[in-house]
This record gives sequence, structure tokens and C-alpha cells, in this order.
Amino acid sequence: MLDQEKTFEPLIVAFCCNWCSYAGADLAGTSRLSYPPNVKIIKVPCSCRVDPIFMLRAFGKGADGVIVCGCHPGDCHYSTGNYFTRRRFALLFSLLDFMGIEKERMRLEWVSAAESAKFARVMNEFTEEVTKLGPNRRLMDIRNLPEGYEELGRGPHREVLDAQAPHARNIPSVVKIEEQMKARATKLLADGVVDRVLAWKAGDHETMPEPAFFDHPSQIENMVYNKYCAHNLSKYLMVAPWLGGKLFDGSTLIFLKPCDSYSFNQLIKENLINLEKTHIIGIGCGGTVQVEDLEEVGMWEKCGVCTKIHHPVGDEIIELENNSPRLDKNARFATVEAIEALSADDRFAFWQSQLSKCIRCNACRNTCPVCNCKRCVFSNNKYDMASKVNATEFEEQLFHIVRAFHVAGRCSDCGECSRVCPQDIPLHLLNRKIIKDINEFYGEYQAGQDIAAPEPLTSFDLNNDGQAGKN
Amino acid sequence: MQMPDMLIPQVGVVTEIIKETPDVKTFRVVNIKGNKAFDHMPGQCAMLSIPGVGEAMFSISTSPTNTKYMDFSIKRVGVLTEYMHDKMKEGDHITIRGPYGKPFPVDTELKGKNILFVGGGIALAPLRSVIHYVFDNREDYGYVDILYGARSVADLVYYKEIEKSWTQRRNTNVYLTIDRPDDEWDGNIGFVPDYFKKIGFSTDKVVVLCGPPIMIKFVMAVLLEMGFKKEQVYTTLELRMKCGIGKCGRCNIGDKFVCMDGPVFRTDELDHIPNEF
Amino acid sequence: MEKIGFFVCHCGSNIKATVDPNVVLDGVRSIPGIVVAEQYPYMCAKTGQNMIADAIKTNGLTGIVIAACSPRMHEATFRKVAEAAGLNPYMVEIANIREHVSWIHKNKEEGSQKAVALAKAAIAKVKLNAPLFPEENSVIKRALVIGGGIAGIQAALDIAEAGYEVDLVESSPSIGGKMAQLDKTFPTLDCSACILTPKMVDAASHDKINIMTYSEVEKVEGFVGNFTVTVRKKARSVCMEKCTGCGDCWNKCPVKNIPLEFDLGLQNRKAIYIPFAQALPLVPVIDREHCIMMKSGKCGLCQTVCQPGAIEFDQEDELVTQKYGAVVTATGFETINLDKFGEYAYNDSKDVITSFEFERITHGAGPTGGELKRLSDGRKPKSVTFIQCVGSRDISGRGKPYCSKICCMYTAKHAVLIKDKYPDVNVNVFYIDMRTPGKAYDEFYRRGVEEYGVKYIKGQVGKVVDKGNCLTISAVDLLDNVKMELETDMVILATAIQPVPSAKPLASMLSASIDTNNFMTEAHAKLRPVESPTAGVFLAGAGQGPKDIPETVGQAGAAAAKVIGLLSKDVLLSNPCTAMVDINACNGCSLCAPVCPYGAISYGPATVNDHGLKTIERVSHINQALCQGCGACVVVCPSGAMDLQGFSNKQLLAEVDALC
Amino acid sequence: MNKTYKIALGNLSKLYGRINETQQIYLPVRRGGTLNFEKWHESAVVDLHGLKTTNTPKDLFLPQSEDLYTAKMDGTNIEIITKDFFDNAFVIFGVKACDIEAIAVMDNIYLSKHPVDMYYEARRKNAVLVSLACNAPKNACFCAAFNIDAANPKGDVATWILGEYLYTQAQNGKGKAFVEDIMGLFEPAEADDLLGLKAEIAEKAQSLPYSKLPLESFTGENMMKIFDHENWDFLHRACIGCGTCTYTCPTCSCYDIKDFDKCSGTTRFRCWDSCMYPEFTLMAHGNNRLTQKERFRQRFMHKLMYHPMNYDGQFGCVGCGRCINKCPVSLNIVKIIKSLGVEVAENANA
Repeated sequence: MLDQEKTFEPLIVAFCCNWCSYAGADLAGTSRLSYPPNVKIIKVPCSCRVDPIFMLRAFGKGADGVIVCGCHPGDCHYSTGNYFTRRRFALLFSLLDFMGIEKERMRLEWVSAAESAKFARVMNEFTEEVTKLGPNRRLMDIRNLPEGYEELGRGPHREVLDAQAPHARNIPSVVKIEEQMKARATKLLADGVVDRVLAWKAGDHETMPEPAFFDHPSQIENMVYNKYCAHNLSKYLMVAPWLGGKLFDGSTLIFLKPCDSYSFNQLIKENLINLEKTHIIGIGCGGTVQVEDLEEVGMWEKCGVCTKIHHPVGDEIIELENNSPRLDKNARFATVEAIEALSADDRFAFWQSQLSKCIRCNACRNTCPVCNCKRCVFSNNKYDMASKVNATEFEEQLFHIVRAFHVAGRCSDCGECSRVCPQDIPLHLLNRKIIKDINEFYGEYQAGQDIAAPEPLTSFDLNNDGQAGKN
Repeated sequence: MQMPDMLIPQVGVVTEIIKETPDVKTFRVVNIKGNKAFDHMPGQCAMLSIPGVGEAMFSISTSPTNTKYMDFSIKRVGVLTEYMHDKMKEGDHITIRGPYGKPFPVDTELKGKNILFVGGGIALAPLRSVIHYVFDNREDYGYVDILYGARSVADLVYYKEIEKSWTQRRNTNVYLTIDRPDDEWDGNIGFVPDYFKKIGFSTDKVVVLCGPPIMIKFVMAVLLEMGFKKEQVYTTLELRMKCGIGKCGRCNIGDKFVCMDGPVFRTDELDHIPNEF
Repeated sequence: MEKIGFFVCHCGSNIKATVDPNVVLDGVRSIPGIVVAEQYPYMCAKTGQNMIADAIKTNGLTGIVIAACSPRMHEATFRKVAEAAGLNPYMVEIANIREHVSWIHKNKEEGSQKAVALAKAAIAKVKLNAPLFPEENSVIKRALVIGGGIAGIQAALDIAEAGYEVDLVESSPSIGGKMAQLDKTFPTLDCSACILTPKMVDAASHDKINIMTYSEVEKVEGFVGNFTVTVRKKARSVCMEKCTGCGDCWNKCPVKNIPLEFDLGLQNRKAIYIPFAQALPLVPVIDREHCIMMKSGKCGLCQTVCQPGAIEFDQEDELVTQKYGAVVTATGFETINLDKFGEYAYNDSKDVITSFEFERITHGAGPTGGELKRLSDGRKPKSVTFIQCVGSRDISGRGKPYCSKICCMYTAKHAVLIKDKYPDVNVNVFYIDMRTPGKAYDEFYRRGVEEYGVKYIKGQVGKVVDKGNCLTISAVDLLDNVKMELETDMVILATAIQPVPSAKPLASMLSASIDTNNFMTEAHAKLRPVESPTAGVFLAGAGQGPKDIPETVGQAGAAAAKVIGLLSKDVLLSNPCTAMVDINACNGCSLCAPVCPYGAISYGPATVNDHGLKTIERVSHINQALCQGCGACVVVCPSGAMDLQGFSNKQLLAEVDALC
Repeated sequence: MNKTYKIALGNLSKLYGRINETQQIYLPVRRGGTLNFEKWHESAVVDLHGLKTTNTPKDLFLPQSEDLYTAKMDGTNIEIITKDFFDNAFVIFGVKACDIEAIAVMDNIYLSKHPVDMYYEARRKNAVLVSLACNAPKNACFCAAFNIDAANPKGDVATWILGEYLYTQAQNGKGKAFVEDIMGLFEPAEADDLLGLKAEIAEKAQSLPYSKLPLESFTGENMMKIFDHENWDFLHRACIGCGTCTYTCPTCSCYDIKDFDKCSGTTRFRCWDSCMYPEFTLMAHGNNRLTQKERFRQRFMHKLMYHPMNYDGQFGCVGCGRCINKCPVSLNIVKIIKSLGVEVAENANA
């Protein structure tokens, strides 16, 4: 561990793949090449076995540097393992850098069984670099500091970026769509084509409609669709008994706004929707508004930058006439670019200030359509990660980094996670940063657009994967 | 010595581990100095825990009259119990805090009455505490009948103790049954409720009933059918408990907290709380 | 009850020198569960193994950790010891405190602390190990040898002799490989064809060996004991059965000016040809790029001339798919390209040739009929100069860093051959070091110097200039430390050798690892030189590293022995460290299937009891036979439903915790 | 009646500085676009005019996670190391009437019944509650329904913002001692100046949409009737079981006890928990609340029925309106009260 009086001795954890880099390390031993004892090696079958959670756990427990070693692309004993590693860690390093954590603390290196010299050189270089950086203070669980080690002064949080003022914009009325929805719903229910309808029903106040199921045509008259219907309905049809009361095996009509339809299509792709038993009507959307104390405050951020006006899936579409995307295409990544432009310290201060507000209420997890695990790693102790609350700052980072990573490549940027956050943390920025990276490194990809398209993190492309992985 | 706060345990030592059945072991616990951790009444429970593994509520299966140690008969079901069964050996430490819960009313409603104990499977553990208490104050109580059933001979908890001591006690009848036929078993074959109906008890008794929920459901039906009133029947609820002091909200059913107002309930009280147990 | 045995090995002084075993023992003794903590100078020796076996039996250990050398060395040994003592072999963990600690850190105190940390990690892991039982799957009693040179032929013969079917695949039209191109072989100078052709005939005529020439491996699936290989038999346009090898066709063929690859382009061949006289199978091949009939459809002379009517212009490539239990790679070598070595003027002067080209020139059936002639003007050279290590031991990055091993001997051979046939020609050899380590090698080289008067100059050549009627070499004589100029008539470059280009794609098909020079990597440099780390793949010949014929034949025999050992088993134990899925937590979201390189994951309905709520749900299913345990699916699974036996999430997290 | 003082809003930061010398101050701070109770420091953006903070005073009395004790493990031997209870004084400033009432609800749960929760008690003893009247209650507020007087907040010291001044009135001994301690900065004021403001607040509070709710039928006898009511079937359907309502509710006080193993031993800590999570009542052999309907019903039954039955009529809700604003799918306790309260009342007298 680290000790203040003596010169700083970094703790480096190295994950080495059994077939190449571990053998390289062995050969470095046999050829008596020396590298600092700070490096401690954990053997894994393949570099693709290293889960980002292991790296975060190592940092959390006090490691100052983590390096993942694997076979050279093309040499992998399991033929494709390291292609996934290359993409996964390129995105992880970029995300952690985005959150202000020094990217020199983490490395991905290809070392073959014969490259003992390279192994020793890399370990020497890496240890030196981490020693220069100093102890890991930004991604560490302070509860793991040894007794009597003065805790880093967590100064008051600094304001870095002013909060985004909601986009003021007039919102076209969708009352015509509401009428058509009610008509279609009544007809389909009456004809028995569907057994229930999933839409919104009027709350006890005009600004508070709630997602609701309608089982009988007589109930349709209190169905409503207006600018307050911001909820994404896709997750309600997910086949999850623990969510939906008794198992429903009838057929359902669901109304989907354009952004919701991408999420729904992604759930279809992940076999969580019983398609034969679902009738989909895509409905136009002019944008939804944020409500505070039953009063309109302004358009939701996700609608402000919305470019999705088409439905990738739907048996019928009820269009909103002359509907044009609200802003130009790159407004979507404007805030992400603004943060990227900040210095590493400012980026860290920004996320430290935002994430410190998180109360781990799980709203972002339970509302996110692709966060659909039956039992989340954070709430079952089979995975040794279960934690219900952010006892320390590290757990705040850990929860949001792991969540962003589990939905990487599957998140359709529907903006629900930021909408539902009681503490207004701009969580969508983490997912959008990953989306921006995926688009840059591996080519434009919109989750939920096309069911057949291979997903970025479970596929690879031999010729253009290289430049991302060379950090 | 009472700890400053009921949530903080004291360190105990497991002096003995007795293998009762393939999946039930009895852990004998004393405090560091070797004597009983704290006093308790029959039916009360204690929180045992191994730091880093977990903490859970277990009923104390020895009687208050036993001042030397406390026994806990534990079935291997969850994370903590698995650790205790597989990894613990005699002499290991364990933390213990309690006593929790309202005990069986041995000095009030049960005093002077004939008592009929009905137990199923591992649920004989809480009953054993009351039975030993009754045996140690034998004259305070009337006739004692013990009806106990389990899946198989191997699953009969405290079988040797029942055979050697319980059956020899004055004015005490012991009826044992197992679910499925077994060649070295000459006793009754069948479920507890059916055996109960076969024997047919007179209704001048107080019933102490513990067992898995389905068994309780069927035995209650038989009891009511034979004329017993709900006020005569006591049982325990088995729910998840965390703090044990009625604060953490986990065992809250209706306006009652099972860890404070129970786990011992009179069955008529159970009708006044929502059927969520 | 959990009882762990911990054993520290001194490995003689390898570990003891820089890691204090007592510090390691004291560091772990108090960890809960440690029942036995002992040390011994040689844990892997019989006495060490018995010590472990006794400890297991007497204390009823449930798991052992050995802090010693790399698991890649003795994990199997210690697993066998555990199994013999009645403990499941997968309840054994190794802390690598030799290669990763004692050999690389000089400071004993730091080394010992690191050894303690690695020991704690291994103990944390073994506590979470579960007994694993390898599955049994059948072994196909058939072997595939890729590469028809001497290595492939020898391996095929040895395997066939043991009674197993062998398919021998060769990309060129005939087997024989590079050895067929040689004239004489060192150090005995016996004629290469004389010792090779009998073996080729044995192989061709052996009933258990099925030779597929002019064919290449296209696709490999499966794993040890159950490889499924697809071979593309390229269309020869000649029917193998009918052709008698009479030669009428290639004599008649009008197309003459195609450089013969077998002769490195020094001679020409027809459009229909056999590479060399003793080619086996003695069946010509039509070179479809140059055959007029194939290009414009206006010839067909060979067809008219062929009495048995064996010519079939419309013959198609044939894809042969076959199951094999083992694969031997014997892809051989080729000389490197010399474009980057301008100083030797190889591309500018016809009289600067490579040793291989010289081999063809001295060969009786070669372009000059065996006569020593300058290729520029056909004159008999009065002086011949050899230059060693061209492209070998090269640190400039143009050539190869390694020594090509065979050049010293074949240059000594060439020098002796010249002096023997033309005593008046003086022969000079520029060398850096003479490496003649084999049996009777050095004596042969010294004979060349003393009896035949070959002049060896220790020094490197700076430049070769072609003056038209002669060549001038400017070099440095390191012994006399003097610059020198030398006029000579012919310069022969002992060129470095490298694996054939087809080795790299073949390796990835077999998912066998290769090193940065594209030589096949052996499972262990000293202890398992003829096996690839990929189970079921064996290595023979120069494809694994530069070597001469005796070594190649020896290695081919060794590889064959390993194959025979594998095929003799009826059942193979598969790797039990495979993935497993917890159907209660599986969402059926099919994120895992796309990342499985072995297609081991499928989906289907299963009844799931989630704490009393029984439902039928679509869940993932692992085919344990195909799964190789890489773990790609485990990391892609967000809910942690997928886990890997032997490297589970909990285990690896426990190791991380123990290290930090 | 205690004396009334006032201080110009301008030199409030001087007041904070003065208090900060002896004890910590927590007050509504606007940061990163959200208003939360946070520790005061010079550069903190204090905003007393914001209606309500997202987090609640519960954070300070039942922190989201609090270490109970550390168990040092040496082999299988355990040594329990307890830490002494919280004892640095602090002031919580700008607490609205509903949150003060919420603290009273929590006091009932943690302090009124044996055994008293020592951790909570230590924090409560060290706190001075400085409440602040709501000048502008908004639509989502329904404290009036539980007859909480927004104009006259309880607490140790009550404060009002009137014009350019902050009026303070100590409510009890502790408050009096606190005000005397910082007397220098105050100037005497007339209690009657506040009458106008108080009336205005009371009138505004009564006129809000949810200020009158049918709470009468939530009494002990109706417990089983309301529990088995079939409205629960459609009331819970939209709930996604996320736990936001419980974590942002000032009176939700359920907690879980978990372990965290450090290198030096295992720390056992208690942390917030939510009855909306499936794992809340998950046992090895089953879960007595298997679907979201049962969990959803438990939350509202506990607030509207069980808590009042145990603490003579005190509702577990204080009408702060946070669940109305923060529920991702627009569910809240008002809809429950309206749906069940009316129907039970109707067929009660039908």
C-alpha cells in the first residue's frame, strides 16, 4: 500500500492473458529482465476476460495504475478475444478521461509470448509514469486507506459549467394525434385485436398524466396525449413478472414517441418483447416539457436536441404534420464537447460536484429501457458488487461508470435517465460521450435503429479498430 | 453486560457444533468469558453474524433455565448459514446480539395449562426452548403433548434427545411422524395435520404451533375443526429481520413489527394484520 | 470445513536467493483456513510431491496453494499430485513467485513482500474454487499434416506407421519441399534426392497416407480431438487416375517462357509441367494463367497428345471437408527478399546470387546442368566469394534479428563442392562467426579449410560492385583489422530464411499463436518444443524456427509421437474451466452469442423459480464441449448471470482485493 | 411568547460566519442546478427563497450511510471496535414547516419507543433546528391537508422573511440559548409585523389544489378494508419500483445493515433502504412481497395507516410534495389518498 513518509511507491495491478502476455512475463523472468516489484500480475484466460469492474475495483481498493495485457490482435488464442478488449478499453479510457481521471493511470498493451523485452520495458515505463503522477486520488474508495492515513481534504465542490437553461421553444399541439390515438385504441380494443392498450391517462392535474393500461374501450375516454407525456413506455412491456404484477399473456397496443420507438426496437432486438402479442403505433411528437410543482418550466433537454422524428419500428404511424427536428445535428453533442474542452481538473471537479448529489435512488436504472437485468449486479450479492448507497465518492463514480458501460452500444439516447433524476444530474452526458466515441472510432451507430445491425461492443471491424486502441 | 446500543453485538465463541441432520447443525454459543451472552425468555431470538458474510435472526433453542450457554439450530439455506455450515469449526468466534422479540407467555397465558406442542421440521428449535422451560418448571404446567413431524428420519431434529429424555418425562406424550415411509422407522407415517386428526386431542389445551407456512395453514384448519379457538393457539412468524428493534421497517406487517410485537403471535391477532406473511 | 495447504518452493536457489520463504510462510500463516504451511527446496521433485500428497491425505485438505514457478510450468504436475491424493485437481492454485518475483527483483525484502501479496491472492482464489470435472469427448483417429516437405513427409510416415490415417496437404504440385531443390546435404555430402525420394515414394505408396498436393487449408473449426478442416484441392486440369506421367503433354506444350518456381526462376517451364523429375505424384499441372487454351481456348495440344485422355480443362476446385484428431504444421521456410540490401548489388548483377540459387546451379538437373558458370556471360569463374549472415542477425530492421542457423554449414558445403570439382577456383568466405555445432559439422568445416584451401575471412562486406567482367568487394578484415578490396567473379549471399507467407493465416485459422517473426510459437521453449499452446496442434520443421534437416526429421518424429499419443486415447478430457449461466438471473438478451468465437452459446426456454415465482423464460445455454473458457461472454453479460468456472467474477475480485 | 428579533437579509452571511465559528451550519445551497441542504462555506450560493430542497433534513439525522462498528478479523477471531457517537454541534437553517414536522415523525420512530436509537439521538441532541416560514407555497405542497401551519413553523427557532429582514423568534429553551448566543447581530422587532405575512401565507396554503384531502377514512378499523381494496390493482401499474419516492421523502426512515470489508477489517454500516425494492423482504426461501403491487401498497399503507395507528394519529406524510415532483412516472400519495379515501368514505356510509 502507499505510505506518505517514504518516496511514493505506486501499486500497479496487471491483468495478463494466459497465452501471450503471461507467457511474455514468464520469459522476462527466465531472461532475468528486471522491472519494479510494484507490478502485481493476475492471470486471466484472455484479455477479453478483464471486466471494467475489475479495473475499477482495483483502483477503488487503492491501486495507482492498472494495465491490461493481451495477445497482438490476430494472435489471440481464442481468435477474436482481444478485438473486443481493444474496443471496450478504448471506450473505458476515453470515458474515464472525460470524467477527469488521469488516463496515464491505465494502459492496454499487446505483448506476445516471445516479447519478454517489451514486457519488461512496458512495466518499467508504466511504473515510472504512474510514480510521476503520484497516488491515485480521483478513483479511490477512501475507506480502503490504511488506518491513520490523513484523508485527502475534499474541499467544497467547485462550479465549473453553469447548469443548462432549458431550451425555450414553442411546442406544436398534438391534440389531433390524441384524437386519432383514442379512435384507434377504441377500435382495436373493441375488435379484440388487442386485449389492452398502453398509453397515458389523465392524472388529477393537467400536468401530471401517468402511464396506464386500458383494458376496456370505456376507459379510453380518460386516455390523454400532450406535451407532458414525456415518459418512455417501452419498458412496461418487457417480460418481467416481478415488474408487472400477474403475468399478462394477452396482446397489447402500445403508443411510441419517436425516441421511445428506438428503445422499444432495442428491447425487441434483445428478445425481451413478445412481438406477436404487441401492436405498435408510432405517434408524432412535438417535444415534451419539464414540470416543477405542477407548473411548466421548459422543454426537456432530450427534446431540445432531439433529431429523431422517424420511427424505426411500428405497425402504424400517426404523423405530426410539418414536424422538423428542433436543432441542428451537432447540438446533441455540444455539452459533451464543452466538457471535453475543459482541463482534466475541471472535468473532475464538474463530475465530482454533479455525482456528489446522487442519492442512489435507482430511478435512472429502473427507468432506463436497456438497464433491464432481472437482478442488477448492484442488488444481488452473487456478484460481490452489491451496494445500495453511495457511502463514498468512489461508489458514486463506480455506479455511474458501470451503468454507462453496461448500456454502452445499446443506449438509444432517449434521455430518460436525466429526466427522472431527482437531483437533476446530467447523466445522459456519460452515455452521449460513449455514443460520440463509438461514432468517431467505429462509425455512426444509432442503437435501436436496425435490429440486424451488429452492436459496437459485441462486434469488431479489422481495419478501423486499430486507431482507437493505440492510446 | 448490555452494549451501549442494541445494534452493536458482543463477540461470542462457538464452543460446540453438533450435526443434527444432513442440513441442520446446532451451534453452542457463549461469550468471550465462557458464560451465557445474555438472559432471554423462551421463544426469543438473537442476531448471529460473521463480519463480512452476513447477519441473521435465529431462535434460541435452549431454555432460560440453562444458564451456561445458548444453542442455535440452524438449517443450511442462505449465504450466512452456508458459511456457518461449511466453513466454521469449534472455537471460532461469532458475534451475537439480542434478545429480540416477545417471548411465549410462559408465565401468563400458558401457566397452569395443559400444553400441546405441534412442530414441523426445523421449527422444533423455538419450541425446544419452551419445552425445556416447561420441563424445568414441571409443576407449573399440566399435561404436555408434543407432536413433531419431519420429512424423513434423518430430518428429525434432536431425535436422540427426544427418544432418551422427552419420552421419559412425567405426564408427557410424544408423537413423532415422518412424511414418507422409511424401513428403519416403525412409528407413524404421514403429515402432521393428518396425524393430528388421527390422534384427536381434547380442547382443554393451549397449542404452541411452529412450522412451515403450509403446515400451519392445514393444522389451523384441523384445530378449528376440532373445536379449538384461535385464542388458544400461539405460533411464530418467520420473516426477514435486520435491526431487530422495530426501526428498520423490514418486518413491518400492518401496524405490527414482527421483531418487537412477535415473532410469537396468538393466531387471533394474526387476523388483525394484513395477510402478507 | 475449509482446510488450505500452502507450500513454498525454494526452487534450489532460484527463489530462495531473492525471496525469503519464511517471510512468505509467516505472511500467510494467520489467514483463516490455512491448516498446513510448509516449505521445501524442490516442490516439483518426487519428495516435494510426496510431501504435498501426505499433507492432503493426513489433514484432509480441501485446497492447496503452491508458491513456486509459473503455472505454465508445473500446474499440471501439481494437479496430478492432488488428484492422486484424492483432491479434485482444480482445487490447486499456483502463486508465480519465480518468474514474476525472484528472477526479476534483486531486493530480497521487496521480493518477499510481493511474494506474500501474490500468495494471498492465490489463497483468496483457491477458497472460491469449486471442484471441476473435465468432460470426455471422443477423438477422431485421423491426423492432418500441413506441408509436404521432409518434415511433413517424416511426420506423416511415422503417424501412418502407427496405423493411423493421415492426410498430407501440400500447396505446390508435388511433395518434397525445399529438400528436393538441394543438390548435396551436409555434412555427409550425400545427394539430397537419393535420401529424399525413397521417403517420398514410401509416403506416396503408404496405404494410410492420403496425399493432397496443389491444395491449401481453407477453414478450421473445432478443437483438439475434433477438428473439422476444409481443404481446397485446386484444379490441376489433369485427371490424377488416368495420367501415367509419360510426359508427352509437357513436351508438346508450345508455351515455353514461364520461369520455373522450383528452379527459382533460373530455368523456364511449359504451361503444363511437373516441378522436377522425381515429382510425386508424377502428374503435371496446367498453369491456368499462361495456358493458351484456358486463356483463349485456341490450343489443347496436350489434350490431343494424351493417350489416356487425362487432360480435363473444365476441372473445378474441389472442397474436401474432413474431421481430424490432431494437426501437424510443417509449413517450412523461404529465403527473405533482398530488395532492401542494395549494398550487395543482388538486383543489379546477375553474378550475385543467393546460396539457394547456387544450390540449383550445382544441381545436376539445374539450369547449368551442374556446371559452375557465371550467369552473366557463362564463363567459368576463377574466384567465388561467399558472404555470410545476409539479413540474419540484422539489427538494422531490414532483415531478421535471429541467426538462420543453417547458412554456415551449407556455405561450407558449397565451398567444399566447388574446390572438389574445380580445385583451381579460389573460394573466399566473409563471415562474422562460424556456427558449426552439429555432429561432424566442425570437422567438415575444418576439412574445407585445411584440405580444400577455402579462404575464410572474418569480416563484414561493405559493398559489392559489378565491374562487368568481374565484381569488386570492399570489406574489412577484422582479424588483421585492415580494409581490403577483393576482386572475384561470382558472389554468393547466404540469405536469411523466414516462414512462408501462408503460415500467418494458417496460424489464425488454427488459433495457434505465432511470434512476431511469424514462426509458430511452441507451448514451452524447452519442455514442449513440438506442441503449439493450442491443444491438438503440433509443430515440425523450419516453420517453428530455423533448423537443418537432421533436426527437422528429429522434430517431425517427435511431433508424430505426440500425435500418436493423442490419437491412441479413445477419450479426451476437455477443459472444464468453461462458462456457466445462472438461469435465474439470465435475461435471454442474447448479448453473449455474438462474442463467442466457438459458437457455443444458444438460447431456449427453461423453467425459472425466482424465489417462489415459477415462470418459463428464454435463457442462454452453453455447449460445454465447444466452450474453451475465454470469458468473452462473461464480461459482455451485464447482469453477471454468465460466469466462468475456474476464473469466476468473485474469484478475480477476491484476487484484486487480496493484492490491493 | 419569546421575544422577536430581526436581521437585515444583507448581513445574513455575517451571521453565518459568526455561527460557523462554533458549529457547522447546513442550509439550502444552490449547486449544479439543484437546491440541497449542504454545509455552509464562504463561496456557497445560499438560497433561502427556493421553495424546497431536493434532499431533506433526514440526511443529517439518518445519514444515507453511517458506520455502526468495525470488526477486526484476525484469523477467525473477531474484535469489535465501536466508535463514539456523533457529537459536533450543528445548526440546520431554513427548514420549512413540513420538514420540521417530518423530523417530529422520525423522532417518534427512533426515539419514542424502547430501545432508543443512540445514533439518531446523538445527532438530534447536537442539532439546532432553525425553521423558515414558506412565503410562496406552490401547487405541489399539501401540508395544509395534514394541518401543518406553514406560517408558524415549529423547530427550536422560527424565522420569517419579511421585506428586507429576517425575523426570528426562539420557540424553546434550546432556541433561546442559540439566539442569545448570537444576539449581537440582531435588532429587536415587533411580533405583530408578521401578522400580515402569516395571514397571507395561511391563505395561500389553504388555496392550493391539494390542500384538502379525504384523510378521515384512514383509521385503524378501515385497515383491512383499505388493504384489500381492488383500486390497488390499477394504482400501482405504472410504478417501476425505483425508490425515488422513498429516498426523497423526509419521513421514509427504513434502513438496511450491510458490511464493507476493508483491508483492516469489516465495517458494518447501516444505509437507507426502500420498501419499493424487490430485495427489501427477500429471504432465502421466498419473498412475502413478491410483486410490485404489494410493495407499492406497503409504502402508502405504512404512511397513511400503520404509522398513525402506532403513533396516535400522526400521519407518516407531511405534504411536502417532493414525491409529486420527483416520481419518474407521475405517481404520488395524493392520488392514493384521493382514490381510496373517497371510495372508502362513500361505501362506509352507503
